[in-house]
Amino acid sequence: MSSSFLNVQGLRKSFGGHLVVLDDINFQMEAGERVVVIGPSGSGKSTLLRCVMGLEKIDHGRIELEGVRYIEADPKSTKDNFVNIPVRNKVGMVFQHYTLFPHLTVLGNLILAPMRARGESRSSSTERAMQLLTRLGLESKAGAFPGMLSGGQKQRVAIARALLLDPKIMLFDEVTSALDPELVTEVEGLMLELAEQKMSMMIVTHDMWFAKRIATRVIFSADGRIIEDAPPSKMFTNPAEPRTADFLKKVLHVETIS
Amino acid sequence: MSSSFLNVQGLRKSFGGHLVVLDDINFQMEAGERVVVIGPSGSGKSTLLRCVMGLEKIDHGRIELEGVRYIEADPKSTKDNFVNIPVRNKVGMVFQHYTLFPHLTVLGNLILAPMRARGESRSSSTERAMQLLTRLGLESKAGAFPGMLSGGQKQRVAIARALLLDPKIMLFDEVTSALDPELVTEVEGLMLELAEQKMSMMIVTHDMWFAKRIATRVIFSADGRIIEDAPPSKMFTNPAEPRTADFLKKVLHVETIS
Amino acid sequence: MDITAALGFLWDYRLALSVGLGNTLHFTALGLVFGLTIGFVVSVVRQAGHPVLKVIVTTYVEIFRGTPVLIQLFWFFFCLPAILGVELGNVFSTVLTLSLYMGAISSESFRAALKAIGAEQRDACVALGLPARVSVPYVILPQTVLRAVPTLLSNCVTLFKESALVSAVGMADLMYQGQMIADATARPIEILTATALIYFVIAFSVTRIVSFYERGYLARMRL
Amino acid sequence: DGYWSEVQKRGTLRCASAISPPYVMKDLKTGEYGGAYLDLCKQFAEVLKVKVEFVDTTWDNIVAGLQAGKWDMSPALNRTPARALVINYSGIAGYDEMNFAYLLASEKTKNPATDLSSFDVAGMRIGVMSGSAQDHKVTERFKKAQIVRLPDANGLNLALLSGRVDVAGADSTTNLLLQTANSEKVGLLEAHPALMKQGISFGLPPQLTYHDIQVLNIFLEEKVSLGSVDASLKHWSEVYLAGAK
Amino acid sequence: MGRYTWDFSVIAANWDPLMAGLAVTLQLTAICAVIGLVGGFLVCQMVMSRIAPLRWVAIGFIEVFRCTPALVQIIWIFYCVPFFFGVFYDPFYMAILALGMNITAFNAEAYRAAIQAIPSSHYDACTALGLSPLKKTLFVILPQAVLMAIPVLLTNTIGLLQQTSLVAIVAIADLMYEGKTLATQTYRPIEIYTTVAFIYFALSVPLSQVVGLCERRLRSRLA
Ligand SMILES: Nc1ncnc2c1ncn2[C@@H]1O[C@H](COP(=O)(O)OP(=O)(O)OP(=O)(O)O)[C@@H](O)[C@H]1O
Ligand SMILES: Nc1ncnc2c1ncn2[C@@H]1O[C@H](COP(=O)(O)OP(=O)(O)OP(=O)(O)O)[C@@H](O)[C@H]1O
Ligand SMILES: [Mg+2]
Ligand SMILES: [Mg+2]
Repeated sequence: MSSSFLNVQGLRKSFGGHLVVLDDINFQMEAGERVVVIGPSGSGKSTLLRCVMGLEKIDHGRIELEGVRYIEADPKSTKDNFVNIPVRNKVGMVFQHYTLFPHLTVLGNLILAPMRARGESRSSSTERAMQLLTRLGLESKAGAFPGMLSGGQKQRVAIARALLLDPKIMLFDEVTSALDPELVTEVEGLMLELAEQKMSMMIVTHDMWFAKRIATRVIFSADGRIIEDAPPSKMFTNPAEPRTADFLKKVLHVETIS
Repeated sequence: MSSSFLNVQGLRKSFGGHLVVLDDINFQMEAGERVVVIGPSGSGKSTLLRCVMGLEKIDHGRIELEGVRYIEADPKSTKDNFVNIPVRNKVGMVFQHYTLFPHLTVLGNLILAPMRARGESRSSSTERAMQLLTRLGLESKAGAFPGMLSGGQKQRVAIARALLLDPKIMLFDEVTSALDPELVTEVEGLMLELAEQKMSMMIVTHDMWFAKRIATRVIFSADGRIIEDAPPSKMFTNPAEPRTADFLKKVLHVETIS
Repeated sequence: MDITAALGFLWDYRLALSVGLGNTLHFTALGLVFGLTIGFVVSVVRQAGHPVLKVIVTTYVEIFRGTPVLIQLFWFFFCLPAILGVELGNVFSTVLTLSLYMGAISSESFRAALKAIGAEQRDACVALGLPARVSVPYVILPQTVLRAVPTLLSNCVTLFKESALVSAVGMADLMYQGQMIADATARPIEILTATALIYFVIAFSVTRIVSFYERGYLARMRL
Repeated sequence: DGYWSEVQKRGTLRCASAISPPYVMKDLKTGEYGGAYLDLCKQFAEVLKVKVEFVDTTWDNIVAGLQAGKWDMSPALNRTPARALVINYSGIAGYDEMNFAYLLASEKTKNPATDLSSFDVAGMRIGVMSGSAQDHKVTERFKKAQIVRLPDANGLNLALLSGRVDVAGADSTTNLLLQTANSEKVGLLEAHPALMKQGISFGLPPQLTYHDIQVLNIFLEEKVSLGSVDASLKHWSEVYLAGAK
Repeated sequence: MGRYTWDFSVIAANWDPLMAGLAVTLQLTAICAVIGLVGGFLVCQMVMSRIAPLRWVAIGFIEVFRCTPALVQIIWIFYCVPFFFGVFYDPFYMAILALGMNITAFNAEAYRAAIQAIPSSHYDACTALGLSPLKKTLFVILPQAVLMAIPVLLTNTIGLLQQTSLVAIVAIADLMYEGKTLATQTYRPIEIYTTVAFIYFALSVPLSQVVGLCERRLRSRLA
């Protein structure tokens, strides 16, 4: 068990003590896997990712990365979990609403963490950042403020910002759902590129076509539990659970994805 | 020509004099047709619908409903078109962001226009409104304020509000794109119901599956022009124009819709 | 009214008026510096301080927002020194009152700005592994200040205007000088109008700067 | 160590300045302070070998300022027992009587009676300097008239000229100066029997010792007996009238 | 500390004049609040009018009253109006005039902000529903504007309660003036100023609680 790459054990999370959003989640993932989480609105998908990132105080359970426990519920403290910060820093996350810092330029956003948190020199971090921007075709935007970018560009910069910290695993929470339909492709394209490089990922998305293309494994969650966990070929064509089938039908307007 | 149900002739619309958004649009539609307009963001789809509704001052052209010209560019006036208000009032429109009036209840929203603009009595308009709400399964929400409704409920009330004025044609501008995926179905369901009742409609949507299901005709617009105009079976499987194919590929992630 | 005569009359009293304006600006400037500092500290304490401290600073803010500045001035002039049994200079009492008042109103502006920096930004800081020693000075503080600037500037205008009240405790600010000249010469129209104009020109320019900043700078950053 | 040695340590003698010509005046064009009592402040500062500092204030703050330690002396303060309960006084440097100034043109104040009965009617507005000795006396005497308290002598004068008040009850000298400057507009009424005759002296902080007060008294004694206070009053009255022309 | 011995018997002895002053303060506040609510809306309509001169007058009015100290406005009106027109109206009316115009200017801005906050899509929706411009203003724009402006209007009104204290300087017998008078007559400024401050505070705090409540309820309803 603890030899898994990512290992979530007995995770329980409630808001205000009574609204239980995640209820005894047990979940393992190997390096290089790309797990897409689907499920109805409010089913706790975002909360699951946020717990893995260490953004939420959990009620119960523990999370390990590469066999090292880095988050564990601390029943004594009402405010914080036990957190192993160096390990948590190996997890990267990108959010639905481009959370670029609006007062910094694109380059400033990219080099902030390497310089200020990792102690990398300005010249070396700038060099790495510019290389990455060039790969993404965004080198001309290095000096622009986020407010001047399109939504797709913002999300690609946000992904680049996370990548510059060399994460072991990336979490994506509906990174395209606030984008205009044509801008979606450029962001999804970048994620597919990362997939080719065998980046481990957990992805929440409502775009089932994309899910099918990128996932090595799909999880359907509802009411705070994992209802079904299957490879995409199985999940989208022949789901085992009636609730999964029901949900897919609603979201797709078609019976199955061929 | 002028025997068409809706007839848009030589429509030209620019913003600030130089940004030409619609450029010499000629377009006819028969009663009972359901025209879906697709195209890239910024291609002028919303603007076209807004012109037909009479919300924009047009530079050139005219629009007729059932053979009666109701909007015509007035080169002398810089602020207004010529508008035949009684005819324009036969056009109904629903917008992307639920434009229910937040200070009125659901019922108040529904009866506002019949009472204040059409001079119908309170009792008769209330009766019609309640009948419609009952049909939509929303009768329990009559006294609720819009802030207490879900997004899908809001959009259904907005559609009901327009229907209560007995429009000849309904315009829908991306009415589901701000909704959570599961709520989309209830609104699209209502529109399909209207389709069965042979309501004439112009629909802007990014949901190609829905477009395919509801349309009797699909228009692809780009750069302020109508590039392709075809039945859905042709448009989605075998578009004539390379630009259309290109756009559909981007939006669908698959080559064609089967 | 003869304009040249009026201007000549005003010219005779230019010294008195400029001394008054100098004092007004002096009091306002000191009130701003101390008030903004107090305001920022108070807003941080209210956001994340010890519960007892929170009660204290909240009471302080409520008192200074809930009573007229005039009574605050009288109180700090004539009550506090007697209660404490120490000498407090007039300028000290004035600046103390204005600072505490400014602190109370600007703490609200800072608080709103801190709130407006959504939880999303804080989450992003965690996701990037930024410790507090990095996220506070490089992410939270600059955004708070940028966002708070418009309301803080209008608070500055408010303080500048409220500072006219110090004339009531005999501080020789612009208002006091204007009133003195009006009283002594029995020609209130010229002098009070001129006084009002001086206040107007300064306050109006600052409000223009505020809207320029909001429209230009803030809009560009889409803060 | 007495109070004055503390003043000497500080190096400045702080004197309250609330305008009341010809006792306390300020030339607004130049910012120079003047007036008969401020001259005395300057001379006393010379005795102590310190600089003099005039602190602008208004009449209603003049006692509170002494209580709060805002200044070392309040010049030209009428002596009343009520005040003497809370602050100290120097010896008498002059006498103060009050009279009433009114607008000649006003119907309300035509042919006023010297016993003040025609002023003490409902609807009459009697202006006084807020917190002054005249304020206290007028408040005692007038029961029907409305009393309007203005912050200083100039404000009171302006209130009378602008019609804000019908009658101004003030120090006789101040009113005389007002009347002289506006002889065609303003009339004066002396009350019989007199409403008050009070000594004027320096108000001093409550914590002064007998010895401290003696220092100032001995200084004043000489100035008064040599007639230099009277000469100074005459001089400043002329200055005031010249300015009002 | 503690050198001073408090003696609140002076408050009991002078309770009546204090209450008489409070009555004047409340009257002034109530009358000017009504003037401000109605006048503010009218001036706001003028600002948004199509007729340019009306607009200019209204904007000028607002800017003058927003950019000069209220004290200057009051003193200007008290001293200059009689000199211009040769009449002195009852000082109470002059005070109402000065304070009323001040709050009118601030409320006009509150209304304007509220109207501008109504999304343009609501105007489109009215056209799509066939509502005439008059019906649109009456049934859609006005009610929303008033609802949305309520918190700011209430805040302005609390500010007005505190502003009324300024009339003490021109000798209107309000709470502040009575306090000042008593302080100089009884030589117990500490007890009196503290009590007066407390009365203002006790009036403001419940009012600001009401504002907070209103704001929360409106926000949840208009969400
Ligand atoms: N900070 C919070 N406080 C209280 N309840 C919360 C909070 N965050 C989330 N919730 C609740 O937890 C539940 C799960 O929320 P979550 O955002 O994880 O759902 P989701 O699956 O991501 O939904 P969506 O698809 O709409 O993003 C919801 O009922 C939500 O209302
Ligand atoms: N009020 C306006 N003023 C200036 N330009 C405008 C205005 N409204 C729209 N435009 C511009 O007109 C063009 C067409 O806009 P329109 O909203 O019609 O596009 P659309 O096809 O509906 O796009 P989307 O799919 O994003 O809704 C865009 O370039 C837009 O920026
Ligand atoms: Mg979510
Ligand atoms: Mg659109």
